[in-house]
Amino acid sequence: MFCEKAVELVRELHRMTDGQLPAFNEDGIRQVLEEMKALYEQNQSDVNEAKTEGKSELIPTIKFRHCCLLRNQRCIAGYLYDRLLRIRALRWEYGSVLPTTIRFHMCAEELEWFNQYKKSLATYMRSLGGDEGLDITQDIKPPKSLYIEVRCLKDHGEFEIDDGTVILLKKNSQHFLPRWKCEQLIRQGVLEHVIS
Amino acid sequence: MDTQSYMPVPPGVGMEENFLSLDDILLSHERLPCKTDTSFPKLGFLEKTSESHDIPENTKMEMPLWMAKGLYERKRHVISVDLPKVYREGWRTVFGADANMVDLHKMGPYYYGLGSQILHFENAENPEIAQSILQTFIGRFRRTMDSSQNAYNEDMSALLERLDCLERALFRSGQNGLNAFQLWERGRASQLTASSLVTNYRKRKITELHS
Amino acid sequence: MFVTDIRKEFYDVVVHQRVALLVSADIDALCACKILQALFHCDQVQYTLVPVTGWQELGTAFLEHKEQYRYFVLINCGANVDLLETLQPEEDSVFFICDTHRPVDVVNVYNDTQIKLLIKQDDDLGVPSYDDIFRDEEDEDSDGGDSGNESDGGSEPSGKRRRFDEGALERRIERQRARREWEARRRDILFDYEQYEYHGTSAAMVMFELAWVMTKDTRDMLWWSIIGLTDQWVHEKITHIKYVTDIATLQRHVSRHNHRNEDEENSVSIDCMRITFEYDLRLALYQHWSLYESICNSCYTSCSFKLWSINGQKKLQEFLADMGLPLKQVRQKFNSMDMSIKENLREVIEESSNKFGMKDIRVQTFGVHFGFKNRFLASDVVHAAVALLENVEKEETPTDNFIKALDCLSRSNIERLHLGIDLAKKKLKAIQQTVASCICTNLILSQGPFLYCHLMEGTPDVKLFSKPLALTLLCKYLLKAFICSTRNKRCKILPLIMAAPMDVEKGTVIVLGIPPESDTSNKKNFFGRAFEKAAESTTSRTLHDHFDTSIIELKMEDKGKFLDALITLLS
Amino acid sequence: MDPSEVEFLAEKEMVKIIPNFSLDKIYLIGGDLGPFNPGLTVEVPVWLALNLKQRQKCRIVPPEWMDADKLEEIREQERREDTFTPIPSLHYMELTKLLLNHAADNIPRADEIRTLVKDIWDTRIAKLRLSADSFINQQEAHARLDNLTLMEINTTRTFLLDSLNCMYKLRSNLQPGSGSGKAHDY
Amino acid sequence: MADALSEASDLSGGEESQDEDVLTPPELIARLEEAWLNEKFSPELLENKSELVECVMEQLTHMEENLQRVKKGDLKASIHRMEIDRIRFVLSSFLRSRLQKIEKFFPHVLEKEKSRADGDPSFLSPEEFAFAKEYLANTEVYLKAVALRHMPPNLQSVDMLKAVPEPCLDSFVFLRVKERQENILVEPETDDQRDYVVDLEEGSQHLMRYRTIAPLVSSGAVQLI
Repeated sequence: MFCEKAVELVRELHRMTDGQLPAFNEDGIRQVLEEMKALYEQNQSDVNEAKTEGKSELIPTIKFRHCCLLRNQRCIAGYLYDRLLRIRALRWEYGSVLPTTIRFHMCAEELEWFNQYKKSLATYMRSLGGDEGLDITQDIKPPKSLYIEVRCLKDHGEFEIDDGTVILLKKNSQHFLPRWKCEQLIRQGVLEHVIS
Repeated sequence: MDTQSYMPVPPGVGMEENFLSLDDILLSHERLPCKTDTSFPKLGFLEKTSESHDIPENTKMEMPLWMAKGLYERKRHVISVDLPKVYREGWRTVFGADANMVDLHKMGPYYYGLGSQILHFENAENPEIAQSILQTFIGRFRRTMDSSQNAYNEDMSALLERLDCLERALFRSGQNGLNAFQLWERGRASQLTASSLVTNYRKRKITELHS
Repeated sequence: MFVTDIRKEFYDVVVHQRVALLVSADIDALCACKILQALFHCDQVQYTLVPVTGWQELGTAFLEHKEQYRYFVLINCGANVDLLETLQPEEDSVFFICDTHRPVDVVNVYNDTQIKLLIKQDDDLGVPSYDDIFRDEEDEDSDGGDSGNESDGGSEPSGKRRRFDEGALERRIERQRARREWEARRRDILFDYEQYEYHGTSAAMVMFELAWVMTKDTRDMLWWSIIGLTDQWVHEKITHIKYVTDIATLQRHVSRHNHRNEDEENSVSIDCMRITFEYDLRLALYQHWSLYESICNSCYTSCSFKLWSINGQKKLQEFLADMGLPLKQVRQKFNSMDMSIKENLREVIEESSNKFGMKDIRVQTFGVHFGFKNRFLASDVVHAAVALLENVEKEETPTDNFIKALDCLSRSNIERLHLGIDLAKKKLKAIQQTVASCICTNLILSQGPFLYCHLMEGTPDVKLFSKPLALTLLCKYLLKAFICSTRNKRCKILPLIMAAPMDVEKGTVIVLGIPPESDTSNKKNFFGRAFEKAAESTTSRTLHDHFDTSIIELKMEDKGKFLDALITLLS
Repeated sequence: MDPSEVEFLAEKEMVKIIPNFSLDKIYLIGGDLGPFNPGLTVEVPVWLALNLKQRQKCRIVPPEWMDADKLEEIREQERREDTFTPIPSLHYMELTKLLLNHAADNIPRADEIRTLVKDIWDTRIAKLRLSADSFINQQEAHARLDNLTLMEINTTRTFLLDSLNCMYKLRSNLQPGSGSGKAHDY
Repeated sequence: MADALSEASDLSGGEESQDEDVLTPPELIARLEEAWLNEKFSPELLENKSELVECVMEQLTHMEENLQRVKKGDLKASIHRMEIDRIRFVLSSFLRSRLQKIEKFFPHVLEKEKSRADGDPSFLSPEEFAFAKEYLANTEVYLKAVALRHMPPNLQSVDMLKAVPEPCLDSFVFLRVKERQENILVEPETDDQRDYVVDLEEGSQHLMRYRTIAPLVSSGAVQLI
C-alpha cells in the first residue's frame, strides 16, 4: 500500500514518549519524497490521458493517488513539526549550548532553526527591562531557600557565580551556593541538588 | 517530576482531526472494511487477491481511514464504507450492559477515535453509534479515575491493558497528578533535578555503547 | 597557634567569607564536617567541600583553590606536619586546623598568623616551650660582636658597646658551648615530643562545642559528635579513660537536650530524634543480624572464646546453653526474636558473660530512635559508615565512597545506612575468617622486636584489606586473638606490623604497625618515625601519603631490606 | 500546576513566630514586616518563618486551627457529611506539611495532627472523586465547589479537566457539523 | 549601613499616566499573581500586561541595586533577596506560560493580532508580537527547506492556520468569584436540557466551561484557580 514509509517515520517518533530526539531520518524522508514524485508523475500522465482521450474512468485512480500525496505530505509535516517541538524543549530543559550527542541527531536545517529560536528568545528576554532583561528559562521551580547544597557529578572546571567570584567544580566536591546560579547546571546533570 | 517542556500536538478526539497530531496520524492509519463502487484502473497491483490490471468495481478490501475519508463523497460514490463490527448493534448492546467488562485495547486500540471518525461516513446508525461511544466513555470513567488514583491496590497492569489509547492518556495524566502529589508530600518536589531528557540521553548513550 | 575563643577567632572570622573545607576520609572527620555544614547553612556561609584522602590530594586541593579562597578549614589533617612548609601558601592564606593527630607540629603551634589550631588545650599536648626550640635571631649574631651575655637578651641594639678584651674570647667559647648544648637538648626534646603518634579529642566534639557555644546545637549535631567519638573508640584511637571522660561530657549534653522538650506538653513528634544513654553490649551490630552471628563476629567475644579453635566452638555452645536461649531464637534476626526474650536479653547475656570470664562485655554508649522503627546504636552507624567509606565492591573512587559515607550520616538517607550495615556485616565476617586462618596457619611470625604478618595476594577478601581502616581493624583484632592463643609470654607484649597487597600493577603493599596490646596501653604508636627512618636508611621506595604516619605504601621488592632495617632499628 | 507551586502560594499565609534576634522594620515590596524583638511574637509570611526556623533564629507558633482536638472535630464532621465542610484554612494540607516537617518540635501532639489532617484529606479526596463521577454521569455543565482547597483541586485537576474535555468532544459527535470546531478534514 | 533598603519606591512617579489607579507595590504583586494564575489556567492567550511586567521589573532592579551596597550576610538583605527570588519566580512563570501559548497557537495568535481593530487592547506585547512573527517565519523556512520544496508543485505549502489546532474555548476551568455576578448563562451539555442561569456569589468556587466566563476573567470579576 502507499504511504507505509511515511507512517513508519511517525511511529518511530511517536514511540519516544518522553520527548527525546531520535536521529534525523534522512533516507526515510527521501523515500517518501520519491514516492510522492512518482505518484505525482503518474497522476500528471493520467490527467493528460483523461483530458485528451476523455477517459473519465481514470478519475478515481487520480483521486486515489492524490489522497496518497496529501497523506505523505501530512506525515512528513507531522514528523518535522514534532521534532521541532522536541528541539524547542531542549532549549528550556538543557540550555542554549547542546552537547554533541544531541547535535548529531539534528539535520542542518534543525540546527539552524534552533539557533534562530535561541536568538529570538534571547532578544525577547533582553527586552524585559533591567540591564540584561530577565532569563525566564531559570526559576523553573518555586524558590525554597537562597542557598542550596550541590554536589559535582563530573569535573566541570571553573564556574563563575555572582560578583566575579569563581569556583572550581571538581568531581565529588560539594558546594553551598546561591540556588539561582546552580539551576542550569543541575538541569544539565553537572550538579546534583543535595537535600540534607 | 520536572515540568516537561516537550508538549506534543494533542489528538483532536471527536470528529475533528488535528493535522499535525502524531496520534491522529496513527489513528487515521486504522483499517476500515470498504467496497469499491467504481473500478480503479491501473491499481490492480494493490489488491493482492486479483492479478488484473485494475481494481474492479464492488471489490471488498480494507482501506486505511485516511484513504476512505479522502475517497468518500456523499454525492458521487467512489467507495462505500462498512461499519467495523465493534460499532455494530450487537457489540453496542454488550457495551450498554457493562462497558467495564470489555477489553477495548483488543477491540482496536482507537475505539473512541475511530468511532468518532466513522461518523463522517453516512450511516443510519450514526446517532446510535455516537450515543453508544459516549455512554461507554461515561460508564468506564469511574474505574479509570479510581485506578489512576491507586484507589484499588490490585495490580494496575492488568487493568491498564484493557484501556483504549484515549483512556490510557487519561490514566497517565491521573497518575502524573498523583505521583506529583506524593513526591510533594515526601518533600522531594522542591528538589531541583536534572532534566529527564538529559538523564535519558546519558542512559541511551550507555546502551548504545553496549549494543 | 591555639585558638582560645573558637567562636570569635574562628567562626566570626569566616562567617562573612567563602571557605574551603578540606576533609580527611575518616568517620570522625565526616561527622565534624556535617556539624560545620549545618552551621554554615544556618548562617548562609558559602563553602566548598573537597574530600582529601592523603597528603598528595591535600596538596592538589590547596593548589586548585588557593586563588579563589583565603580561608581553609582542615579536618583531621594538617596538624602533625609543618603545614606552611608543605603547602608553601601566600601570606594571606589562613588555615583553621581541627585535627586529632598528635603531636601537633611545633611550627604550627608557634605560628600566630596563618595557622589557627582548633584543638582543646586540656588534651595532654606536652608541647615543648618556645625557648627550647626556637632562638631569637639576635642571639645568633656573628661570633665577633659581643652583644652582652645570654641571660638578659637585651633588646637595645647590640652594635653601640664595642670594646675588646680577652674576657670576650672566653665568653665567645662559653657561648658556643651553650649553643651546642642547647641544640643537643633541642634535639632530645623534639625526639621525645615527636616519637609517638597518638590521637586527641574528636574533631566532631570540638565542632559540637562550637555549635553549643553559639546556642545553635541541634540534636542531629549532638548525634554526629557521638558518632565521631564512637569512631575513635571502635578504631581504638583513644584510651579507655579518654573515652569514658568524653562520654560523660556528651551525656551532659544529651540530658540537657532531652530535658529541653520535657517542659513542653507531653509527646514530641515521632520524627524528632531521641538520643538515649545506654549500657550496651560489645557485640557488633547485634540488633541488625542474629545474636549468634554477632557473637561469632565480634572481636571481644571471639577472642575470649577463641572461636577459631574447636573447643572454642564448644565453649560457645556451653555459653548459649548457659543463657538458656533456644538455638532457633539465637539464630534468628534480632528484630524477629520473641519480645519476651528481647526484653531482658542484655541482662541474660551479661550474667552468663561474667561466668565465662567476659567481665566487661558492657560498654557505655548512646542509641538513637526516630520514626517508627529506626533504632541504631552509635557503633552500628560507625561500622556502616566506615564500610561505605572503604567499599571495594564497586569500581568507585575513594571520593565517591566519601560522598556515600557522608550521606548515610543524615537521617533522610536511611536506605544508604542499611546498605552500609550490610557491607559492615560482610567486612566483620571477612575479618574474623582472616583472623582465624592467620592464627591456625601460624602466619604471625616474631621478628624479635615486633610481630609481623603478611597477607599474600589471593587470600580471600584481600582487596578489602588494601584499605587503611579495614587493615587497622584486622590488625588490632589479630593481635588480640594472637595474644589469647599464644603461650609465649614474650610475644604477648610485642607490637604487630601487617602488610597486604595494595596496588597489583604498581606492585606495592600497604604496611601499618600498631602498638602492643596491654590494658594500660596509651595507644601511642612509634611506627610512624620508625618507618621513616627505616625507609631513609635503606632508600626503600615508600609513600608516606596517609595522615596517620604509621600507615605507608611500600614497593614489594623493598620489603625485605625495609623489614631488616626496622628490626635493627627497634631491637 | 505542580504541587510545589500550590505550596508556594500557601507560603504567603501569615503565621506567628517568636524570634531570638532583634531587627527593625523591613520594608518588603509585598508589605512591611517587623520590628523583631527577641521573645516577642510577630507575624510573618510562612516562607520567612520557615527560613528563620531553619537558621535557628525563631520558634514558630502553630496556627490556632492546628490543634489536635479542633482537627478531631473537623474530621468527624467531614466523615459525617457528604458535602465538603468548611475548612479552617485554604491551605491546611500545605501548612501542616511545611510546619510539621520543619518545626515539629514547636508543635504539640505533632503526630496526631499529621494523622488527623491525612484522614481529613483522604475523606475529602474520596468525596471529590465521587462528585467528579456524578458530574460526568449527569453530563452537567456547571458545578459549585465551595470549601474545596486549591491543593485538593490540583491533585485531580488535569485528569478531571482532560476527561471533561474529551467527553465534551464525544458529545459534539451527536450533533455532527454543528459543533463549534470546523469539520475540515484531511 | 544607611538604611539603603528604605521604603520600596512608590509608583506615583510613573512616567506616563496609567489608566488604572496608581498601584502600591503590594497591589502590584497581588495583580501579578492574579495574572499569573489566570494565564496558567486559561486555554487561550489573555490580554498582555506589559505595564504590570514593566513595573514589577522596575521594583526588582531597584531593590537589587539597593542590595548591592549592603555588606554580605546581612539578615535584612537575605530577607529582601528571598522576596526578590519569589517575585521573580512568579514573573518568569507568568511570562513562560504566555510564551508557551504563543508558540503553541502561533498562527492563530498572529491572525488575531493582524485583524485587531486599532482601538482594541492587544493580546501581544510588542516584544511578544516580534517573537511570534520570528517563530512563524523560522518554522515555515524550516519546513520548506527540509521537505516542502522537494514536493510536487501543488503541495509545496502547508496552511499553518489549518494545521496548528486553535485553543479550545470550551475547555472546563475552575474559578473563584471575586465580584458577585448574576444570571450567567450556562449552555446545556445535552440537547434535552435547556439553557439555565447561574448566580456567582462572591468567594464561591465553580467548575464550568471557559467560554461562558471568559469576559469575567479579563475584567477581573473572577479568578481562575
